[in-house]
Amino acid sequence: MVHITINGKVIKATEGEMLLSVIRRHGIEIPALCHHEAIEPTGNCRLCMVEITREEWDGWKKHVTSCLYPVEEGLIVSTHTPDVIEIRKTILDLQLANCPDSEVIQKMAEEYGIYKTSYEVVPEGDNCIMCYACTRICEVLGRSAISAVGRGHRKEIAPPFGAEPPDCIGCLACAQICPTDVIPWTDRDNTRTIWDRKFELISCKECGRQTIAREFADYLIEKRNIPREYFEICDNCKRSELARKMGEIVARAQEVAI
Amino acid sequence: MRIDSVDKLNHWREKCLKKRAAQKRKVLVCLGPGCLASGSDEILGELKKILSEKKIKGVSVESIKKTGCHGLCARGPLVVIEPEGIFYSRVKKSNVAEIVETTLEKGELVEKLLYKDPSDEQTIVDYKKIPFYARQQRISLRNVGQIDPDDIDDYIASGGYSALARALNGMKPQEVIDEISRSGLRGRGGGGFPTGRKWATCAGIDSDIRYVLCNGDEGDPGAFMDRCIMEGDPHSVLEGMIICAYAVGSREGYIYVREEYPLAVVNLQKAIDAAHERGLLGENIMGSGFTYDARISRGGGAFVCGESSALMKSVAGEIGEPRAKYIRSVVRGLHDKPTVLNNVETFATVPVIINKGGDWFASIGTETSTGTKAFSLAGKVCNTGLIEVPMGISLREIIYDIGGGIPEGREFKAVQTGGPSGGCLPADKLNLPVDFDTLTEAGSMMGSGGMIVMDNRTCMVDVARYFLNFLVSESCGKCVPCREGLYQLHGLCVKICEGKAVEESLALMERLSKVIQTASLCGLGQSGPNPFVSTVSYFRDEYLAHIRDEKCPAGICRDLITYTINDKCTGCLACIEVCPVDAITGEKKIKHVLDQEKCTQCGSCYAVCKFEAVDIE
Amino acid sequence: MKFRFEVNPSLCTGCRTCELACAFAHAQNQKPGRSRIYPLAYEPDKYVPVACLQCDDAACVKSCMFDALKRNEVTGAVELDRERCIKCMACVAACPFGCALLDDVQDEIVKCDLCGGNPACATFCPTKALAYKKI
Amino acid sequence: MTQQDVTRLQGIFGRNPREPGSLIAVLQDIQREFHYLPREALSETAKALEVPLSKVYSAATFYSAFSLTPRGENIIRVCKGTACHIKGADLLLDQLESGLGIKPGETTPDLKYTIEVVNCVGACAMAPVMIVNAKYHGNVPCNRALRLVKKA
Repeated sequence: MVHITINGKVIKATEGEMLLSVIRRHGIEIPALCHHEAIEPTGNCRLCMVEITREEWDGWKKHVTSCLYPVEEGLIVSTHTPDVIEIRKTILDLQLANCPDSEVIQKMAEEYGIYKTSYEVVPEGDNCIMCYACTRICEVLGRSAISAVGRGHRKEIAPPFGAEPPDCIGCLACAQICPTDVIPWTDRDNTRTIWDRKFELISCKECGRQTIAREFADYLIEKRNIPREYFEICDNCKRSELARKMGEIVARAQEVAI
Repeated sequence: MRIDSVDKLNHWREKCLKKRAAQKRKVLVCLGPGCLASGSDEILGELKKILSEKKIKGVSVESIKKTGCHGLCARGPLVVIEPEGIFYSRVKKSNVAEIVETTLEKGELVEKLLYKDPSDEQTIVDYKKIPFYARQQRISLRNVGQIDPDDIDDYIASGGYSALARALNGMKPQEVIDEISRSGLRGRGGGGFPTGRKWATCAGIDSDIRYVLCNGDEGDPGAFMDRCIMEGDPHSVLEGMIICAYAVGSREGYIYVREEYPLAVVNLQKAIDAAHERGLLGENIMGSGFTYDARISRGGGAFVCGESSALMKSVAGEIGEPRAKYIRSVVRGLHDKPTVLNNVETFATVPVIINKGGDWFASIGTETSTGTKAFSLAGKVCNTGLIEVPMGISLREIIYDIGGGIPEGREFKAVQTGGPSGGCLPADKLNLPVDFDTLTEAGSMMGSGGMIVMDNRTCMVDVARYFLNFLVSESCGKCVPCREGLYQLHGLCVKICEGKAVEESLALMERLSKVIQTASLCGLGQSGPNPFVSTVSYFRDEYLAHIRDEKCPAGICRDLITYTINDKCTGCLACIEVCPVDAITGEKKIKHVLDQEKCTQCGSCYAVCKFEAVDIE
Repeated sequence: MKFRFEVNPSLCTGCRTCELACAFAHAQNQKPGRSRIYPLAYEPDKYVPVACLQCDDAACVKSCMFDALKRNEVTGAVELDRERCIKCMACVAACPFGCALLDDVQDEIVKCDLCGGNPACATFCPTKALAYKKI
Repeated sequence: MTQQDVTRLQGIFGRNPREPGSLIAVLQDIQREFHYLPREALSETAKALEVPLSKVYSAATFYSAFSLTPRGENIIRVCKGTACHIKGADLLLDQLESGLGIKPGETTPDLKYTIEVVNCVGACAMAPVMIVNAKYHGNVPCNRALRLVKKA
């Protein structure tokens, strides 16, 4: 257990915890775009920056990304100093130039009083903010089907050679985690399309409703040793099936009683 | 021959020295990057050919020594004849036979190849008396340009590996660290972190594995000191690394060499192999029981890999994206193990400190920046080349006394130090002493040691644009302030160069710079705005001239200038030949005509005109 | 595990109180949430309450690649960590009883969490068809 | 890929430890042998080192030493270090671009020439510097640039 001061209040935290979770747990709102509990923090978006100092630093301060900074005994944290707000404002301003059409960015920027970017809108931009959430979640999944490609300002997230990613299993984790909803995908009939690759969706044997991609199920079956038949029926029909079975038990019990 | 004790090393050195003394004269041919670019490989070939055919007493093919950079690249190709130190400059292939006949056979001088001091036209024979060399003090560069980098015995004969012998026999690891700490040596890669403290931290961490890495990713454009050391004296780097490994308790490490330096890779590999063969690297070094091995890791051409965490990722086979270093790489470095990373020049300095003592080193330079520092002097300065000077020397001494001032009598405008992380200092800063802290205070930084001199034909806005452009493509692209911030800063800078900016842009750029500096993840972004920040603070008028008057005072920014041909034109056709867009027409001996519609203001005509017939407005 | 959730289907009258109780127990923004318990008719007018059985070797836990589903050792419930969930639907597809599902109104995965050790459904079940018992 | 290419590739895999850490070294060897990184070679690398293909591709596009398209017989590298920049490296590029009809990073359709821009080759004292294949040329006046290329 360590003690830190956040905005003047002394707070207890567990060793190894990152500042961001402690700050948020205490109801202080800090924006972040690249943070997600399911993935390791990397500090790409820089929005969660806070100012830190210590008693013995004698007034010296520094700015750190709270998602990556572990709590330390005696740390003094300020989450909304003018400098910190200036950083967040500038970053949101830059992001707004990068993806002016993103509602998520627009909303966040508005909260910091920015309605129009001060900069030139990036030509041919999309709503990708390079947070790497998609590549990181794909790596956690054990596939790494997509990655950051190139370097510098031209960097983009793409599958190898910009072609259908051979390691993709159509799980949609990348599209689901994307904070700006920029990864396109469609489910049509029993076909899912993502990263230009088509995947067969499992159709429920009972009702025909589509569930997850067959390759995703195969991966789970192999990796996590789950019986194949679990995936053949949709959750609705599985519940009905359970109800039917329970009904049979009830009926049998009543028969016995009679 | 395996050297398995200190005695054996001493015996071997005696033997090497005797062999050396058998040659009456040595002919040193510089194969440094500068001389190579002037064709010194052809001189070497010619010399070998002539000496293998001729019989001269006391001189043979064995007398030829190909060396690394000798220093005064501007006068290359250089041939130096020892022991007299006869300095022949701008040697052509056709001069070689004359040098052999006159100097090697008859012992006379080839007057026309000797150095003439531009100030008084005096001829200077011995290079050590040329002001360029006389003002220097060489420690890290002690052997560069003097020894054959491919010959480990030449290094040993010059006292090489004696510091390692001293450390391994009779010094405890802690004593080595203490000696380095006492020397006050600070990292020569740019950061200036105290080397002794870094080693002590690494040694103090409980770990089964520790790494010692050498940063040979000299990415700053305009710097080539490390290249010259790796190519010209690779064993000094190795010796420094082994001493460090002994001090911190490391058994393996890497030398990370940038992609653009293929010769450095070749020479370092030869050095590693030779040191292995001599028993100076690998298992049981010099019979002491200590083991350390170093391998080369080649970079892939990414400036950001000079940053420690990116470099370590690159060594581990990943893309060089830095990580946030709230835990420093000396604690958690390569493969998450404690790692010492020092640059080439730092390691090359270490053996001298061990031999001569930390106090000796600390007596050179200033109190907080001890010792000497190597610089590469380039740009608009007469004596471009490689130098090493005591810390605390003034910029003026470097540029005027050693560098010989600005060519063509032009006016000094600025000196750029520290590469893309540094800044440009104007004329009124010329008297500043060169040390880590003073340069940082002045808004630039020491950096790895690139020093580029600029004259009044250099546009400072263009220089800022150049560095920002460099950084936009070299940013790893991971964090927003660096990737998007520098991109926008560059865009705004381009607008100024095009005369399309408004005055408010400067304030926006300054605000943005501040955020990029504080919010970026690694050093590349944090120092990225420096070239803009320093130029706008020292050369604001030049920025305003671009914005308000839409003029580029230096005549560089293409959108703000026009070229015209005046009456001095003799009709020589040179500009017509060179114009990439065929905007110039005319006939021989008749004044040429420039079509403004077609002209792209590239300035090629201006560059080739020998009659000052092209004007810039 | 100190407690067990027990279902006695023969006592169920299909009154749907459990469903209401669950929805209110998982209220969000003052609106009743999606129920995690589903009284289903196996014959006209004959109901059984279908809810998560908190399986020992739970397929939902195994199917989650992001460790968002974890067993609460005190209550015995398999709980969903919403912060870690990315709605990949693996658990929904894997549960053999269909007891993890997507609430498309709130856009989140829902499953029974035994209300943190005091299941509302059992508390309010008038016929005691549902019970949460100490073992 | 021809059988010969496969053999060359196997040779490269044989020279490097078969582990993810060898990725950059393997790519460098492929670049040196093939003068670019053929697509199939990257797929084979992924399999041989057990690295996801996306990471191989990521590295291949991150480092500027690698090229994904075949390069010309003659590689012309123009240094754009600071010293070269202020001494007119752009003029050399203007000459080369108009003379060869290609931009930096491109290769002539006959696969004879590729122009590359290098950040700094460390021969700043002789700026502007141009490297034609392996040969360094210092202090290159702009009207000599094309001649040096044609001579190669």
